[in-house]
Amino acid sequence: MSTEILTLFKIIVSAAFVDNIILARYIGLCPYIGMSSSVANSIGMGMAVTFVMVLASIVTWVLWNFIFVPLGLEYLRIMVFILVIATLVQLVEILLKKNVPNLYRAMGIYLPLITTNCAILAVTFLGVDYGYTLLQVVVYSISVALGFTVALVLLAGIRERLRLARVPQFWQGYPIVFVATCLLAIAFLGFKGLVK
Amino acid sequence: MNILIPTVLVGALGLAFGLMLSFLAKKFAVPVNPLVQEVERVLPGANCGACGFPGCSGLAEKIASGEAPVNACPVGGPKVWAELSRLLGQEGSSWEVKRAAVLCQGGKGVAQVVAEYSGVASCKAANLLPGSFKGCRFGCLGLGDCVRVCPFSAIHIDLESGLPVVDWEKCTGCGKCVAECPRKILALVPRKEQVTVACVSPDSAREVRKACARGCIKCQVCVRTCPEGAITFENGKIVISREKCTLCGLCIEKCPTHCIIRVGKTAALLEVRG
Amino acid sequence: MKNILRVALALTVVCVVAACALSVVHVVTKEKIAEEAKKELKEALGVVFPKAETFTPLDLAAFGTLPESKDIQFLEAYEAQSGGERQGLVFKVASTGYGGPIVLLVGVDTKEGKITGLKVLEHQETPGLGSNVAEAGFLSQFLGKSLESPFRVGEDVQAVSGATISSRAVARACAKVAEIVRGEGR
Amino acid sequence: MMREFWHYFRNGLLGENPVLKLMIGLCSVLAVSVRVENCLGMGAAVIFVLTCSSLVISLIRNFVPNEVRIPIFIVVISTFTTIVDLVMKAYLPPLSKAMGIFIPLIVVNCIIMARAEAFASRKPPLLAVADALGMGVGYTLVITAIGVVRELFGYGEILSHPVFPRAYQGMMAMILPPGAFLLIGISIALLNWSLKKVKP
Repeated sequence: MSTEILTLFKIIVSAAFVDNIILARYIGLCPYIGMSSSVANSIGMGMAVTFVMVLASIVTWVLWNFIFVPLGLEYLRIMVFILVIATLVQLVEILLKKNVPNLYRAMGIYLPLITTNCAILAVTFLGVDYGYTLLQVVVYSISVALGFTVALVLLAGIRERLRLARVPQFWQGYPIVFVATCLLAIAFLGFKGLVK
Repeated sequence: MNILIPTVLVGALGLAFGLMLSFLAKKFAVPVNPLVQEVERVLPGANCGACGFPGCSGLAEKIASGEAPVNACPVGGPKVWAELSRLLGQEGSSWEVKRAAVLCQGGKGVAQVVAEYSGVASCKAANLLPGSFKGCRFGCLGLGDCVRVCPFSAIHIDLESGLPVVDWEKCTGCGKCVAECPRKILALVPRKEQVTVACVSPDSAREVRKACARGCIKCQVCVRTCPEGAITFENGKIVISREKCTLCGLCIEKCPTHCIIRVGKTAALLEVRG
Repeated sequence: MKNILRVALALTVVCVVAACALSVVHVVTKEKIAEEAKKELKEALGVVFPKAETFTPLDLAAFGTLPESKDIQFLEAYEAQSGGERQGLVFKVASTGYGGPIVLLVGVDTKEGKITGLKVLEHQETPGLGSNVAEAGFLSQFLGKSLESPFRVGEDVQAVSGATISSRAVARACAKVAEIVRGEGR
Repeated sequence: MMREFWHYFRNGLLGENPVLKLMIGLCSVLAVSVRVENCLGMGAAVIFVLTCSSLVISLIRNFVPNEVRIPIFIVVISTFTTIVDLVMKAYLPPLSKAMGIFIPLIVVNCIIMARAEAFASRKPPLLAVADALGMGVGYTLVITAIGVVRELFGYGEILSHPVFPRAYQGMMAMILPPGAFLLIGISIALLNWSLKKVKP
């Protein structure tokens, strides 16, 4: 039992910090740059990503292990997984709009952005690649989403501060954001070697 | 066989997902006001956010429901507003066109400077320092946050006075500068000639006198002078009623600190120095 | 209702066509992919055991209880043969380095009791530092080493500068393989 | 028609370069651009997927019901991505290994989905192909330029051929994530600067 918990803990730390999906793996950069202009936005996006990521990895894990691996259809993985994600996103959008309009208003505008968020697809792939159990996949996807949100909120905080700063003309806008990301990535390099 | 199984399987998945999506889309359909879509079509679609709503679709929703005025989109300008008011059946109703005005005259040589400031050249940053570098806690810092935020380059800092000047020809009344100013010195006013108090300080006469030569000292001479009774003193502030004011200019003459000014008189430029 | 069916059918048709196309491509490329994988393995095995001509996979269970720990894992074993005669063994081992497991092949000449070669197949070490353990410069010092050597970084193995942990992982893999082969010999 | 074709092609190349101007498709740019070889492979893969899926989507655009628009587009895109994945595995195994998970991730490369939504689903096939080619080539140019700088300074090599003397110690910063972020920031700043220089 205790080793199981230890494994889960390891998954959390490595997924959220050591192998941070944005800063160490360069996955999910588009929403990272696009949605980090304010802390409030970034939290909304983080919530939406977490929600879809967990759902998607559960569904794809089940499909994968009970249908596609037994039938030897591994090569259909890309198509099926992305189809599941696209459908899921749309379903979530429809259901939220009707049943929980408040939540829809809070994260609805981010949902369409999620279909093409490579982080989600990457997590479903990595989840089955690593051969995790269902519980581990759930924990893994939550921690990746946590790492994503942390990176997003950190950058949003920096960008809010950056507005006070005088930035050289040609560095205004995206260039300075990438420099900030570079410094964040250096900081996250410090986590490397934490999990053995 | 190699081709049949995957084809059937993925086909079945596609069918299931397709049924699910279209069924749920119908079952849980939220009636969308067709007006919203029409409004959105009229709006510029730049999603710039100058209106303060989440994108053009967000604004379209608010305009259609009447929560936002038809002229809420500053970028679209009168053409879009007219189109929208026609759409909403509000034709002929007059919306107020607004412009930004600077309500402070405490520029160089007018307001007291208590310290030399050499920090980050931004009003927001300077305002974080207790008391800042000016004697008046409410006056313009002149570091130009409004200039930088203006999407239409309608504001510049006047070199002589060190205060921002709004060009009413370029200004669209989007209100970004009003939101940006940490001291709330900028305000949106109707685009027409008017008389207004160019000082937002609520301080007492002695404090104001010490800090600035053009501050309102609440002497209420203007209240007594106005032949129309358009000027009142409410909650420690001078209020000039635009309806009653006849723009006679008596108050401007009588004001001992010259803090009442005429706005929008010549070429729509705000005369900051009265 | 009609509309629902129409929508669902549209998606189904696209899915069916897509799946059809994919399975055709899959059938065409399947053999080639398997062949490439086999060729790659053969090449890698050839590098760690140049003398042998054929390699046959062995069951790991044949080696009794393997030293299973969180730092090291035995994945596969092959028998290296030349002229139908057993020359040595090749092990595929995963040894934990700095960024994750370093998967490498270790070739052992069982007749002379020597390491015949090493090859790193996969690793996630820091590029520019730890990644150097996959280079010939580091790996060549293991060549021809006796199985009785201690395989300890700092004693008989020179670590890659700035990558002690990665170097240790490789040395550890060799030490464990040597241990097993010695145990088998007795 | 030909005139329009070139117009849209050039648009993707310069005016609306997907990476530097529109800020989409960044993930693969940063992840793959360690070696020029990988960049060229990735560029070719993206051009293929983008062009083929734009063509198909443009052809079927009138039959696609709105409710399942996105699933259908994404199935089309993923089909071509899987084809690239399988073909690369079969005929270029080392390249496929070097790019790892980023080949499957082409499917969610925002460039492709964005172009499908914004362009291919509204325009006739020829123009859709023009746009796709322009965007694809624009993407490849940027990624290769970044790849050249990273490989040159990171390893002292170009296409795995040594350029600098052997004593050259690679700059680790260029290979690691921070360097990639810094480099793309510098490229955008340079682009801003050059655009200002050309037309003040």
